[in-house]
Amino acid sequence: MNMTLIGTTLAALLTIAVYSFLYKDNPFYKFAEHLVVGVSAGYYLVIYYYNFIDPTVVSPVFRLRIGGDAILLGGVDWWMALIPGLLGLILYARFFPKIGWVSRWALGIYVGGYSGLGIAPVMQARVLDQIRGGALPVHALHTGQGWTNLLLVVGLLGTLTYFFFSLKHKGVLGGLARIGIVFIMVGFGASFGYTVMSRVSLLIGRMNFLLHDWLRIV
Amino acid sequence: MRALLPALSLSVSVLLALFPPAGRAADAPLSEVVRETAAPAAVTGLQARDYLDNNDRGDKIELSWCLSADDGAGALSVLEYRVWRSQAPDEQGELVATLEPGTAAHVDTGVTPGVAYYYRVEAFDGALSSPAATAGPAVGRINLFQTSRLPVLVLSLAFFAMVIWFTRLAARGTNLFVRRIPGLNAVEEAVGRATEMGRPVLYVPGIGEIDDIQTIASLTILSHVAKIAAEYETPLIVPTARSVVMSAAEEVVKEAYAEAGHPDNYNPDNIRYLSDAQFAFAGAVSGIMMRERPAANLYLGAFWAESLLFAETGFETKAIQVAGTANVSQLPFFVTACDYTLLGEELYAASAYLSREPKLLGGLKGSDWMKVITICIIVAGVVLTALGVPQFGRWFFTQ
Amino acid sequence: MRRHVPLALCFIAGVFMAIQYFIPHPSVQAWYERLLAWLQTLLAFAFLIGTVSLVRLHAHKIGHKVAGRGYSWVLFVGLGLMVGFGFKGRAPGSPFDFMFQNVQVPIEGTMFSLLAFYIASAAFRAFRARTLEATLLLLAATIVMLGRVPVGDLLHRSIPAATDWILNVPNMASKRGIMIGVGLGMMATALKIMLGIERAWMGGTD
Amino acid sequence: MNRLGKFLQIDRRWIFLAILIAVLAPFIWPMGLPIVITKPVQDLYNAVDAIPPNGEPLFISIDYSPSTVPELDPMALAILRHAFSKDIRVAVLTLDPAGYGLAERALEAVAAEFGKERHKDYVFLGFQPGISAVVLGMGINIRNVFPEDAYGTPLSEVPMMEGIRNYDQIPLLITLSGTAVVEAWVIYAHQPYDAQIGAGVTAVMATDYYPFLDTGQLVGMLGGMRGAAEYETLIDRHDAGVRGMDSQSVIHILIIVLIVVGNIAYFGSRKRAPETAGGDAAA
Repeated sequence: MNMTLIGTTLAALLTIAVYSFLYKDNPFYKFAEHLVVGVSAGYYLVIYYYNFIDPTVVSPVFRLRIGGDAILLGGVDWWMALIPGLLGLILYARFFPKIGWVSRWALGIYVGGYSGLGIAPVMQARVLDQIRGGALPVHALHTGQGWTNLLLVVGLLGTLTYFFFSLKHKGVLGGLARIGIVFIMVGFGASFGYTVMSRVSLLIGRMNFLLHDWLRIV
Repeated sequence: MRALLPALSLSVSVLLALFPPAGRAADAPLSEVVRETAAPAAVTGLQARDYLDNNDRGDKIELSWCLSADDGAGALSVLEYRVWRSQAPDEQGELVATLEPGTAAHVDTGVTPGVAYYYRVEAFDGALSSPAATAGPAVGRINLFQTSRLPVLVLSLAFFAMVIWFTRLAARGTNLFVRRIPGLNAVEEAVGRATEMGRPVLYVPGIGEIDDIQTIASLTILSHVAKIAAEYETPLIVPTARSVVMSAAEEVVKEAYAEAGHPDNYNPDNIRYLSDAQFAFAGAVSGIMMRERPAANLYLGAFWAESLLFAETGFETKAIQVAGTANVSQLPFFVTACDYTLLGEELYAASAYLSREPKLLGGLKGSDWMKVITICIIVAGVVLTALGVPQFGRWFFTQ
Repeated sequence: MRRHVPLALCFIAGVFMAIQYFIPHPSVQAWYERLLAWLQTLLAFAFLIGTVSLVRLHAHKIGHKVAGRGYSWVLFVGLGLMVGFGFKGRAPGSPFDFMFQNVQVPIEGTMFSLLAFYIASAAFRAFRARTLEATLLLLAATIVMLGRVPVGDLLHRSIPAATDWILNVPNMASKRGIMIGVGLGMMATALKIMLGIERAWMGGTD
Repeated sequence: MNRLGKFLQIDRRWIFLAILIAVLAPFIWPMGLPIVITKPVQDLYNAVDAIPPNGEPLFISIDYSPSTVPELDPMALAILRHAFSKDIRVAVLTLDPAGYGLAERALEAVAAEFGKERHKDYVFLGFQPGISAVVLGMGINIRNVFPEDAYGTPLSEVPMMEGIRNYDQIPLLITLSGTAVVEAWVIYAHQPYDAQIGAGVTAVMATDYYPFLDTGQLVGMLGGMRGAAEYETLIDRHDAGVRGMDSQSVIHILIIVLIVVGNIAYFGSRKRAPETAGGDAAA
């Protein structure tokens, strides 16, 4: 038995253990479930450490002292690498009730920074560019494209109206919202179909593994 | 006075960005074109100007020109264009780029900000060069404001002003109108129905963490549901997938029972932590549905793939089901398997409607009126395009 | 110190990161670059908090002899093996990679494929065209499901075309509306966090 | 309860069995149904095809985890094969820690297939945490966020990365993802830096991104296993994507039949016995 075969067999047995949940919840499934939580946590830990924390925090701080060739974050000095490292460590104060509040200092920078970062690009990508894409010429109704554009504009306005909560949905507003919900439901239908395809693909993938990679019948 | 100058130049550049003067290339002074026997025709209309990019460090100058008459057509085929840069008008300078035929623009990167440069562009046919077209001086400037992004700034500020304004109005106690979400009626009917049948109500607040805004919205609605259940003296079962959510749900339900005047009916055993693992949680909740037969199942909060399992088992036990989540990919399953579904933002609207909390109302009303602005801009865009006014499109084309 | 400093830091970091988008000046961009790197480091450390919480949770289960604590041991064995192997080497073919490819990949991949079965059973027993909305949804879903598999092309040539139309017209119009609405919600939340109106991230009440 | 109502109550494990048969049968008797190419896939293919050989590299970000491997792995393999067969250089990175092992495996396998040389024809940059920070950081300078490749070689010593500074020198970046990472690339790379972004996504996400395709915020998109199958057809190298499409056909038909039969039985049983809707459930 070579390592590949052992590996594939292990993977196949674990696959079957997970599928046993279809019959009912059982110890094999629970075993696989807990094993994967542990293994993936360990995997992430190692990947985070060796890909990020070691080269950007640990090494620059320790290596430079022996005059080594540290890789610097955006060309900043080594003490600049210390600051984020210290802030990162502060986050762990939360595990010590007495000084837990200190972790909020780092958390404040983190939460605020990421919030601020998103604002303008989100406005650009999700609002402005969608307005640009949505304001289509609808005057050429003698062409197919003209009608398509009209549908796109009406569908967009209808959807926006449906999610408008400051006025009762009556009259024109109610009509637009009704049109909106029709578009929303057809859109959800498309999502539904695609989601089915997605889940089925995963099943096919696992069956391909069992039959093709493990048993080699196909 | 000093502050005036930058402000003035800012507004001029804003105007220029919004309505660029037409035909800039055409009114540029043409370089002298001398046709030699074997050299290709020179390029015309060479322009050099500061490049406004997305991350302006003043180190780029943008060039544009009209192709040589011998590029593609004409007697002599142009093989390449050569671009020279110098710091004096009469110098040849250094070759900064050779470009393929058909190229009529170039961005020269790596210039020093604030230094004046002169450019020469020649068409080359493999043996001879055309007379050079010249342009300059051009200076790469470090800008304090990126004018192409003005629309983003204007709309963001307008939106934020509305959110803050509505939040303050709500905090001062002004009654801000939010229409009642039909889904809330469905929730109340479902609880009533369970009471009639003498069976419990099941409320699943999703599997999100406590800091997920969907979970927070769900706990607001849970408080409302718990009050009704307490009044009707109907048991309320709340399974959770996060221990922190469980403690929060305990507080909410206990308080609601007290407010409804039935603190003794509160049963802590009905607020349960089942499992953090997605499928184990789904399996355990399905078990509750099969064993305890709740007549009303309410799924409100952050749901992922487990939505399908809940909705199916609930449908099988013939419970009335009301669902609501902002995780759009799960909505199709809820819509087809539940009696009523709160779609996306309706979940937040329902919680703002019930709690009347200023921060929720402010965000909701601000977004609402921003949607009105959005609709107006789209309609204006459609009308203006129909009337043949192209400026509109340019305004939004900020890239 | 406990409330005002973090709120102030949150506000300053947020406002700076928001307005740097409009200011291309190098002095601003240099600080932006620096802060971006800090945020990245903070995120890496924040991620590892999750692992610490996981370990504490299961250590608690074992310590308090909770039923099913045997599975917590399974979890620790998995975690310990990965960290131990990872320390020794991570190249393809190493024990670390072996565990990843033959334990993590198959189990995680299989978990979600269970849903194919559940969708089928729900299709039979729960997906009902009881309302106009649900009927529309199911009709569109049927067309799309046929139009995206080769057999749909064979059944009728108009099915793939109808699928494309659904995706590019009604689907796009409604998804664009939802995209705008959700985007505004994201921005409003970001604003409220920066201004300290929304402070769930601070946790606790002190 | 009438007969139709009882029919609806069959043990769902029978349905599970039907699905199992439907997925297995086409593996044993393949049908080889033809696959038609759709526009978003063709667009992405053309964008990759237009990259000059041995020049600026195509970037592929493997942003998926094992739970979506069957949909996204075939895409990664097909795009890598397309690129290497045209001598297009490739740089691979990942924003998902679990993507590390998946990316490494796919890249090394296809590179070996085409006899490509590390650091000359391809490079694996590894994983960096902090999605938006990494995407934005690459807009300033790739070396800020990826100072070295996954094996510790500084990028300055990687020949193919010479002169590759930020998105200006990246002709196309393709993200393969089952999460909202795709959107992060659109919002933080396309929007501020004008980067050209293509995507391969799970089918669950695909419908949500049509507005991005329409506005050009995404140059092209592969949606789910079907997208992978189309790409495999375009490069004329059939693999797991195409192989899966027969099963996909059979199961889709089965699920549609289940929905139709289920609804007929449901409404049929309700017509005859309208009281059963909620009354006898406790029995």
